[in-house]
Amino acid sequence: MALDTVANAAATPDFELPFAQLGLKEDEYAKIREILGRRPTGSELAMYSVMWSEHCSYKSSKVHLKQFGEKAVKSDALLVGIGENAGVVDIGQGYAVTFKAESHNHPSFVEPYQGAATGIGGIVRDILTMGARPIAVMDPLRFGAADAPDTRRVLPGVVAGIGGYGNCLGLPNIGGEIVFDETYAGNPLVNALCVGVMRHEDIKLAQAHGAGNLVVLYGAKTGGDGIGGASILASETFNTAKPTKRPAVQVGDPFAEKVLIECSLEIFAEDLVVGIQDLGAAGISCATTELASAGTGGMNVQLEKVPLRDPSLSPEEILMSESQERMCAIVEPSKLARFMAICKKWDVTATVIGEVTSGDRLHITHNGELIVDVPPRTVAHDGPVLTRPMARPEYLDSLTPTSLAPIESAADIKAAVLKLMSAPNIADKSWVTKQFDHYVQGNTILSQPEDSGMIRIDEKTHLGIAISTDANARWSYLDPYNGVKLALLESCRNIATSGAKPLAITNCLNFGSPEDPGVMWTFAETVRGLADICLEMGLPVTGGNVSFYNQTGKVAILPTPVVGVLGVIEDVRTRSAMSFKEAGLELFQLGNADDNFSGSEWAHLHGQMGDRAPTPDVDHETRLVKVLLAGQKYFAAAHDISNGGLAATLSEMVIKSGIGATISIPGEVVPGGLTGALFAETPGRVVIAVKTDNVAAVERIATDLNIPMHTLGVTGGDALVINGASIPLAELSAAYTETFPRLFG
Amino acid sequence: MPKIIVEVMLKPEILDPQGQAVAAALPRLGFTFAQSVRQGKRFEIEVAGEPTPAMLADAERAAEEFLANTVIESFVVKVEQ
Amino acid sequence: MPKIIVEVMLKPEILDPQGQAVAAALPRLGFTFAQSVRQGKRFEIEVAGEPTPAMLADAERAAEEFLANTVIESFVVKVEQ
Amino acid sequence: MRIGVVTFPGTLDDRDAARAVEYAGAEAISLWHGSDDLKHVDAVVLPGGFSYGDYLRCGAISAKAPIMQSIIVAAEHGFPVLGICNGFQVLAEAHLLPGALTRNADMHFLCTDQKLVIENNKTMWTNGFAVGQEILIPMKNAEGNFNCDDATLHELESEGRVIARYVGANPNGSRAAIAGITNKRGNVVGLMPHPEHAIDLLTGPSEDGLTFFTSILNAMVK
Ligand SMILES: Nc1ncnc2c1ncn2[C@@H]1O[C@H](COP(=O)(O)OP(=O)(O)O)[C@@H](O)[C@H]1O
Ligand SMILES: [Mg+2]
Repeated sequence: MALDTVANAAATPDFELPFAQLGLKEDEYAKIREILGRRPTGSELAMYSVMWSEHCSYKSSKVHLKQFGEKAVKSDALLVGIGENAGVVDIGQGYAVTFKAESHNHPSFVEPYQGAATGIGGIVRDILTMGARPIAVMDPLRFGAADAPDTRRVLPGVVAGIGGYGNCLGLPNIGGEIVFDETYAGNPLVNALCVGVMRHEDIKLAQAHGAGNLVVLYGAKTGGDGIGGASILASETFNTAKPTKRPAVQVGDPFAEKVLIECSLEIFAEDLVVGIQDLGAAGISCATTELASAGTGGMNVQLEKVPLRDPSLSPEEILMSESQERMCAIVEPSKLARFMAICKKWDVTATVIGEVTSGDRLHITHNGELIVDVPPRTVAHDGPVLTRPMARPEYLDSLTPTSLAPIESAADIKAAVLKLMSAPNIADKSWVTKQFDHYVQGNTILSQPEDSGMIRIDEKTHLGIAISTDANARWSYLDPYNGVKLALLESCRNIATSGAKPLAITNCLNFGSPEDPGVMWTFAETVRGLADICLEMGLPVTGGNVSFYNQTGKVAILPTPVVGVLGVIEDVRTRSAMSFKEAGLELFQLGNADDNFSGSEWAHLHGQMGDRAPTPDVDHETRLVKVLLAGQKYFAAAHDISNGGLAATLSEMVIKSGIGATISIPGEVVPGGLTGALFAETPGRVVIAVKTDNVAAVERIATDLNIPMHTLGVTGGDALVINGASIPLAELSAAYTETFPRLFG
Repeated sequence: MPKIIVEVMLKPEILDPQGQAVAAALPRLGFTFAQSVRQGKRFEIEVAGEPTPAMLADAERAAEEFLANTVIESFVVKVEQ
Repeated sequence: MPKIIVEVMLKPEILDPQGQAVAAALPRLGFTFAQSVRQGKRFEIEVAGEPTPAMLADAERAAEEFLANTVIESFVVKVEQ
Repeated sequence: MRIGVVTFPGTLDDRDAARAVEYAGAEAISLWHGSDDLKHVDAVVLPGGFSYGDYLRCGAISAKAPIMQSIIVAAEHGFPVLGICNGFQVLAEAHLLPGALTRNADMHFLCTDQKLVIENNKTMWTNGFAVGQEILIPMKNAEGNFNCDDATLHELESEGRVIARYVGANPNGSRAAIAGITNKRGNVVGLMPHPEHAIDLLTGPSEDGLTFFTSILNAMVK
């Protein structure tokens, strides 16, 4: 039996399909039979199995994610919300910005270079699909212990892959994160965020409208990438001939994607598409069912028309293939010639593979034989919804407070600061970021290691956007509900520290197995916390991504909800950076420290976790953002206090500036004494540098908004001097910069 | 003096963007003989004296562990004059 | 089916950072057999049927003009089974 | 004054080069790799990027493009050409400049603010600098390691055709720390770092790069 047609399926109702091997549960298979009124064909089964997978259907997370809709703030800024490839936000002056984060964790563990590279490729296509020109990328990363042998395999490969793909696309990399923790060994996190810009009227949607309109597949040819499951189907069920080996990894072709971007933007500029969808997970299955499901009619597809890189692919495999650098457009017949001409100009293969119909079914034929006949919505949108069992994990009841020796003498201070600054989680990341182009496109105002990445949108009006991504997995471990709130508040603070106003958020929620009730509870608490804090801050959630199963055996990763905040700045020339240009500036801390070391890097360096996350203070953070925005014009430099506490913030500022500072901290003002002031990671704090003439103005703003402002000291000299402990810049800088080259070559 | 040669090629099922780009460029330059092109790496390794079976066994291991990425590449080790 | 093979190597007088990096890494991984390593490219070219002398002549020209940069590289064209 | 900026498939810094041309006060004219029409421009910039994905060798496939055949003929008659980064690689592959750009010595892509010293201000693209002047401009490439044989190096040095050298530690292993060179006539210049990204303090580390673009205006007015 070569081809399992619809007729054949109807005629052989009792034929057993290997649904379990494709990851479908018995009840899910029964549901498919019920929907179709017969057993599915092999091709149909392939489509349902992949579209109903956790990755594509969000079956475990859906019931929780709906809070983002239910609790949503009414926001005029949100032009396109959750549900499309990426959300779109109005930033004024007729511009719309779209941004989204996605994970490519497991593939990056298997083949770090290609996994990370195709992760960038995928998120960039999501942004392009909205009609936008991609303008920047960011990359929040997590790895196992910095000195573990496998980290030495994974990290350099991931970094080279992100650079290799992103640089070749001409997308400035403007920020991200690199954090090491043992739980990520075997489960590195490679999240990628892309942001794009367009005019309001250019927004595109993934919808197939208009009977008679054509379905055009364009971009790379289809190969056997990423079709493990479907190969089982093809080899064990129907095809007697053994199929050729299918690759376990997808290989990216950044040049093909660059050309695809330029080609697509030219097509959009001439308004040649009715709807458009990128091909990512689940390939043609996903693109055709989603387009048809979101549209008004049905669709006919002739599968043999799909251009193949590997002629041995079976229909099931063509439907499943995750070959990169492909797009699917709905084009009116009258515009096809022009569409094809643009593809030809860019040497992009484009093929009409079907048409939109007035019916309500997706029909796929292969050489004239009907192999798929489904209601598209049942594949794309009506997948299973699970209410998984949840239970508060027991570890939460056995957390112990930190116990850390206080630091007093000058020698202690110096040793502690040097130790902190050379720790892999704090140390200079330029070994990594030098491998990324942050200049290309000529609009980068701020990039790593600044608090946020900032891009100029309009050269004449100076309008710009800022983006920051943050996660504090240790706080999420200690308190998932508040941990994610703290991440969002930090992200907002980062945006405001650079001078931009927070506007909207995206997220990428990385967790262990949803089948573990403890993980599921942690996930649910995280979503609840994120939905609540967005409501409190008045920020819409524009979209996001969920990555489950980041775990080895029974050990899950730390819950790692990455939050990305988008901000707007009316005039990028007013932005603040972390480095100061002169001696004699006065340094202040906005906000108070306390004595909670839980989850801090300082505690981590002493092998401790602690017992409680800080309590988010939304009111304080909101006022702090206002101070930062109002005080902007008076700041000579500004830098957020987060990982590593005040000691890290000051060190980073003096190292980047190449100018020292003399700091004096009166121990008694802080409950935690000097150690707390320097190393606790109490949120809601920012260091600012201000010219003496402007101090009064800043004080007035801080007083009006009731934000404490503490004098720290003054810039100058060639050492960082803290309460008499003098750390020469050269020594501090060496401690800070030598770690990554030592670890990674 | 004979050398150890390690040839590393992408596995046939893996996309080879470089080979494709070369194959696409050849006809533009007037060369029509090629039906498809795959691009790989060639390592020429000099050893002290003639390669011994032990050295070849080592080269085999080095190729497996380091010179090739066996997730996506295959390799051949040989001796050439 | 026999293929046309084009091997391209940097000329001996040109510094080869890739080969050097490999040579430096091998001993760190415990491999001591290599005295020096040069890294080059290998093209496997499929043609219609058996490679003819005319095809080989074409391949020779394509290597000279395009596949190798003769300012820094030398090449060999051959047929392999 | 009309300056052409060529776009190959995979070119990335074409809009930035056009912006720099316009900052300098000239009109930027977009040229397409697939056409041999130079549109009556007075000079051409080959911008940075990854044309054809840097596949085969950086610049190798682009050097065979139709537009390059027109540029090669014109350049031999004194037509000014500036190749930046990938553009420099294209010029070397087209044999308008000697030597080759190979893999960086440490094998990594490197994006950094790089100090250069200008060594030749007689070319059409560097006449606005002083000899010995130090400038700071971004560099970003994986294959910027200038390589040539001894005879070529001797010729470049003895004829004063090194236009700029890296200052401080050699960032990529280039022979004699060469960052840029010119042809005998001084109309064709290749430079690995990116002057078009140093025209404005808001987006670059300095404004030093603008002088390359004002230099060509000076050269044409004279
Ligand atoms: N954590 C989340 N928060 C908000 N929206 C989410 C989240 N996870 C997924 N989504 C939304 O669900 C939709 C489907 O996501 P996904 O399948 O990842 O899209 P795509 O296939 O285009 O990458 C998108 O609109 C996405 O933004
Ligand atoms: Mg998508």
